[in-house]
Amino acid sequence: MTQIEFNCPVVNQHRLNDQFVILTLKSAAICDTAQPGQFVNLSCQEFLRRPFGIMAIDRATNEFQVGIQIKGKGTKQLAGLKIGDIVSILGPLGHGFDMTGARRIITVGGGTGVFPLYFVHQTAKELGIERIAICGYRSVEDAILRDEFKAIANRTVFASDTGGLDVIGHAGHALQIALEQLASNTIGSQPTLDQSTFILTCGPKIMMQKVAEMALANGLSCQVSLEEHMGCGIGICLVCVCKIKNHETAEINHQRCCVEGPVFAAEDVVW
Amino acid sequence: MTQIEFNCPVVNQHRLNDQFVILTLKSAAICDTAQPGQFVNLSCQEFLRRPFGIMAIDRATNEFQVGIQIKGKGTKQLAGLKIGDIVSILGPLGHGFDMTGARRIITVGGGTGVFPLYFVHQTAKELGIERIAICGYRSVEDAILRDEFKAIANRTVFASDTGGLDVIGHAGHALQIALEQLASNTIGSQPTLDQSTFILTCGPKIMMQKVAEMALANGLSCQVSLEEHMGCGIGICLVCVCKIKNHETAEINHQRCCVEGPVFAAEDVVW
Amino acid sequence: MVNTHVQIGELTLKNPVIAASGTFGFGREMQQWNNLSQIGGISSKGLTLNPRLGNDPTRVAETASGMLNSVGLQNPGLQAFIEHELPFMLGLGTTVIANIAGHSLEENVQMAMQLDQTAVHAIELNLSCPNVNKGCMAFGSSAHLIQEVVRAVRQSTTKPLWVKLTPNVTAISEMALAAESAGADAVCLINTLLGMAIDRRSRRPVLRNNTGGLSGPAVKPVALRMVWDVAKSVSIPVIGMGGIMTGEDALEFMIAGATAVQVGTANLVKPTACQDIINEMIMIATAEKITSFSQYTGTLKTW
Amino acid sequence: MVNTHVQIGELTLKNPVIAASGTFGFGREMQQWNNLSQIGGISSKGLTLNPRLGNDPTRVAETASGMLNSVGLQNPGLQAFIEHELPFMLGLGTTVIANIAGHSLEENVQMAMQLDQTAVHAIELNLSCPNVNKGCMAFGSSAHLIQEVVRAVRQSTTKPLWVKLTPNVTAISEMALAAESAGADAVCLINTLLGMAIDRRSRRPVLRNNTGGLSGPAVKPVALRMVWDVAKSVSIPVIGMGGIMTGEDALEFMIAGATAVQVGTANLVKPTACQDIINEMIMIATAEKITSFSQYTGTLKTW
Ligand SMILES: Cc1cc2nc3c(=O)[nH]c(=O)nc-3n(C[C@H](O)[C@H](O)[C@H](O)COP(=O)(O)OP(=O)(O)OC[C@H]3O[C@@H](n4cnc5c(N)ncnc54)[C@H](O)[C@@H]3O)c2cc1C
Ligand SMILES: Cc1cc2nc3c(=O)[nH]c(=O)nc-3n(C[C@H](O)[C@H](O)[C@H](O)COP(=O)(O)OP(=O)(O)OC[C@H]3O[C@@H](n4cnc5c(N)ncnc54)[C@H](O)[C@@H]3O)c2cc1C
Ligand SMILES: Cc1cc2nc3c(=O)[nH]c(=O)nc-3n(C[C@H](O)[C@H](O)[C@H](O)COP(=O)(O)O)c2cc1C
Ligand SMILES: Cc1cc2nc3c(=O)[nH]c(=O)nc-3n(C[C@H](O)[C@H](O)[C@H](O)COP(=O)(O)O)c2cc1C
Ligand code: FES
Ligand code: FES
Repeated sequence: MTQIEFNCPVVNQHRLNDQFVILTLKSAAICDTAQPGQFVNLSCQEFLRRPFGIMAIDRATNEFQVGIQIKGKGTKQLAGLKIGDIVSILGPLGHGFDMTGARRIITVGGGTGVFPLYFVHQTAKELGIERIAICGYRSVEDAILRDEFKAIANRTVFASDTGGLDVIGHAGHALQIALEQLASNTIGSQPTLDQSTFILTCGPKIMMQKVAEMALANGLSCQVSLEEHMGCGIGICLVCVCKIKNHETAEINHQRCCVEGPVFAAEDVVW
Repeated sequence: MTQIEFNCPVVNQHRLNDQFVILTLKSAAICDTAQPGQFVNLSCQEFLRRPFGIMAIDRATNEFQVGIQIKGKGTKQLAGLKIGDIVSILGPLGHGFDMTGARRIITVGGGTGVFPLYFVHQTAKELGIERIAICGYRSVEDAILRDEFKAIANRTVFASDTGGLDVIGHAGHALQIALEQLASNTIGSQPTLDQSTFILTCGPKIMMQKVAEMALANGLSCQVSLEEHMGCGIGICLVCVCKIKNHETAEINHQRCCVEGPVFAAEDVVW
Repeated sequence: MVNTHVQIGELTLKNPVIAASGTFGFGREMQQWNNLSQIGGISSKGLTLNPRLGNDPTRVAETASGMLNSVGLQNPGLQAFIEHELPFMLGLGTTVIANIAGHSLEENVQMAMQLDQTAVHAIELNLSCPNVNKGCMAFGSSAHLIQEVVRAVRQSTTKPLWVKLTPNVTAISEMALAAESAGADAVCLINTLLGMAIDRRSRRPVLRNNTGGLSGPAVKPVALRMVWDVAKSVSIPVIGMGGIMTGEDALEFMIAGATAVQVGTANLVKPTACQDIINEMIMIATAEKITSFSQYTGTLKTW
Repeated sequence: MVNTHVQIGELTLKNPVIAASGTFGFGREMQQWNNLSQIGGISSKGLTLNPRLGNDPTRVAETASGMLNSVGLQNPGLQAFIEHELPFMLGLGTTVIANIAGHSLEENVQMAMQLDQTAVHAIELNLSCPNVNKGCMAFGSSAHLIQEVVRAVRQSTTKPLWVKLTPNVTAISEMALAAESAGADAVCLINTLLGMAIDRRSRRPVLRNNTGGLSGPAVKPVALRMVWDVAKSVSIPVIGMGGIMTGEDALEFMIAGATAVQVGTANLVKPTACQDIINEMIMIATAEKITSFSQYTGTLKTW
């Protein structure tokens, strides 16, 4: 019996712009065990908790961060938290990204999907894995965390639907270009584009599906972080299911986004 | 069409002890028209508003006060408000005390009933009416607003169920003694105990009933401030009714505590 | 400019937001907060032939995101309504609906006949009050009884006749069909859900009447489902209510199939609710480039 | 020391707080948050004879003080339950209840017969799931069908048989009486209220199944009223639920007439809810100098 509900103090609230806020919270227990791709379930004044991917952890200070996009009532309340406020949190929850055997990762993030991918880079850096970050945004105004990714990744590509960044178009488009360059060995330190290059993606479903197809077409391992509306976040209510294929039996199952996910192997996902 | 919902800032929060808090709020509109015995309906995080008698107003600063006893969720939230917080308020509401023709008032308050009676003294002082304040408490610890009443009333009597104040027993008991003294002309500046002495009471029902009986037995005019659970506070939902007798027709009617009340003539109340 | 008008049978409402019975008095107190000529209509407090004191207090209990009430149809009686309240209401410049809640078929018929002689715009036959012993919800729980009483009332007046249904039934669409087949011009739903609150310390029901009617946002999901269900079943207009607090809520009811909505409990906590809701609906419709509110009705795309 | 035990027919529960079906999995995930040997019982996720995928997502919609779910009985099937989950559950040191929700009388009978051969402590016959097309709530809305299916299941097992009722009916006490007369050892209520949530922008139901079951504090007043109503009517124990979040809530249900309670949605937002509720109940009972929880049952003093 391990108690994993925590009352965490807000130690910082940083507003990136009118849509995005980064909360810094303190919890040794969460920092101790969190893996990239895992999430926390935060209480607000609404009835249900709200799930957010862990964006970064700092084991020295026992602080961790979540990036929040203001969507409805709950995110508005959370974005309005002030330093010193206490938040009830369950976490770390779920099944994160697996980087075992990776020599290079390419993260492909879209929208709020870039937040949890930052934690992937933090961890990959510690593990000495080469890191390419591809981030897609709707516009330059939405293009959050660019400095942070530039500082942590070996290489970054920022795409914007409306131009003004490295690539015009969506993140999948940017991935295509990056893969071509990698294949022709014009970028990256690793010689080849082989099974040791992992594609890790989080963002809009349609983007992740494109990314997954591209990765699989290139024979690369790909993991996707799915999003589903949740009740409990801890596996007991079965509302958060994703359609996942069992490749041995060819059966399609409903797996829980909050326990078996949110990260799944791309080839198992029934889009 | 007069708009009487106000978003009032909290300008002070003063905790008397673990049970009682005095909130000071700012609203010119409320201070302009409030009469003693009227109330305000405050929003909290619960579904319904919470009614509180107006305790004092300061026309110079446009600030008014309510005294709050912490009972359940709503009063706990309101007691926890901080300076600068904004509260949605409807008011002033209801029908207050009528002091027309009074040369002397005797207020008899019990528990939170002493709060709105303070406003009665404020007004009576402005009107040059002699003021006797009788306040009943459960214990010395509960004996709030004593300094305030001493400063504003011509004479005060504090009663405590458990002793330690002027009189042991309830406020009705204290009133009995005061009436005897007044009748024998040993206290008070007015010569006689006649119709121009008004008894104004607010507090537990059983206390008010005793006070009313005593007043009527002594041929004195008596007004009581009733309390009922409210929905709207503005007369539209009919949930807050009190049983009131029409002395002409001898009919018993349901009158709205929030509009026809909370102050009623004691002789009309069906206890 | 959005065309805000909606059509309930022969009656045109200037907009789809009606103040619900029992939560707006007879409009008098609400003048302070609203320009009443700008709301779609007002349904009177539930009326009986003779004056009624209603139930003893306590008559209200707060619940999670809602409230229970056990008013029990306190009202001055039909005659006093017609003499003292109706003329005032008719002067407000909005549609006036008389909500009647007789304890018997005969009482409802008699009231309808008397109202037929007045200038009231519509009659809302309340077969759904949970707070009285006789009539009302007892009628409203049986398709057969609904048919009987609606047919009788239908024959006693040429006024538009709306029938207000209780949610405390197994199949509300059957009740709506019964009302329709007996000649109702519209059905209104939902009235309150029968509920109870208990004071743990005293081991007493909070309400002196033991039970009461639940309203407010807590019931909205049930109300929406019933409005959708009924709107699929009947071809007369549906007037939807239950927990509407915002313009968004109101539009959800219209999308589910309501031609108009009623706003009840919201008035209690926010006296400007009706006007605020209309304004928000206009804002949304404008943003969505909708030219007429009626375009929302029944546009739910189910899966 | 409060005696926390309560008696449901022949079965003694170590305390009256049971984890409600569908909100506790098969207990596995909840070990992290609770000492499961200290809760009164666990009702399994609703079981069918064959594995079921349940409905497509989105399966949850938040509502005011509550939520809608449309899981649709996703479960591994009875055989897998008996092989893989039941042994685990029986090892937890708490009372284990198998919640069965067959789509036909025959399926329920067959499941009861198979469970009869296991060490499960009780069967909860779910005649109230609103999220499947066949069986379940369709049975639960008719006293006649309830009687039929309960009688058949009763004859196929000697296990304690609890019947779980739907609130989506006109007269729930008639349903309870039907279950009692057919041999139920207890009735459990309420299951969820049928509701709907709409996304105004897309004009789509939030739930892929269009409708779902409403649970949480929003429904508590309705649940309390029904528990009170049923407890007055039947002489078998009533197991009450619907919106219980605190020990106070649980005691209100017992005062209304429940012998035990179930805690559902609360587990989702507070995984320690069951234990917290038991602890709070013990605190209150101690303060009130109550020596046995069972002394609360049915002590409501109505007006
Ligand atoms: C595993 C996971 C990780 C996530 N990580 C992040 C993150 O790092 N940063 C971020 O900004 N957002 C993240 N989200 C999405 C975030 O949870 C929702 O935006 C948020 O719950 C919306 O709440 P609201 O009250 O503002 O919106 P409302 O629309 O008012 O919420 C109503 C209900 O729907 C649910 N809901 C609404 N949108 C979503 C959604 N996209 N996914 C799941 N539930 C939803 C809410 O939780 C709530 O129960 C994540 C979601 C999941 C499932
Ligand atoms: C006209 C009037 C004037 C009042 N003036 C004061 C005052 O000056 N100071 C003060 O401390 N209290 C006053 N009260 C009582 C105060 O309104 C209640 O104590 C308060 O509403 C309790 O809210 P709660 O959420 O803490 O309690 P809860 O018990 O959780 O409230 C639940 C519900 O019951 C209602 N309720 C509970 N107790 C009362 C009560 N005694 N009267 C009316 N409704 C109640 C609440 O408003 C709420 O709707 C007054 C009441 C009325 C009617
Ligand atoms: C205090 C109160 C009194 C009510 N009185 C009546 C009534 O007299 N007649 C009636 O048909 N409905 C009455 N209702 C029901 C409302 O008109 C409405 O159907 C119900 O409250 C649901 O809508 P809401 O959630 O917006 O309040 C009353 C509701 C409340 C809260
Ligand atoms: C996500 C979810 C799944 C549920 N699944 C079942 C089920 O499989 N079988 C059943 O009998 N009840 C099921 N229920 C109903 C609950 O057991 C309970 O009757 C209902 O939610 C009311 O209690 P509550 O308000 O405490 O949740 C489910 C409820 C929820 C919220
Ligand atoms: S959210 Fe409850 S099982 Fe995933
Ligand atoms: S509280 Fe609504 S009429 Fe008095």
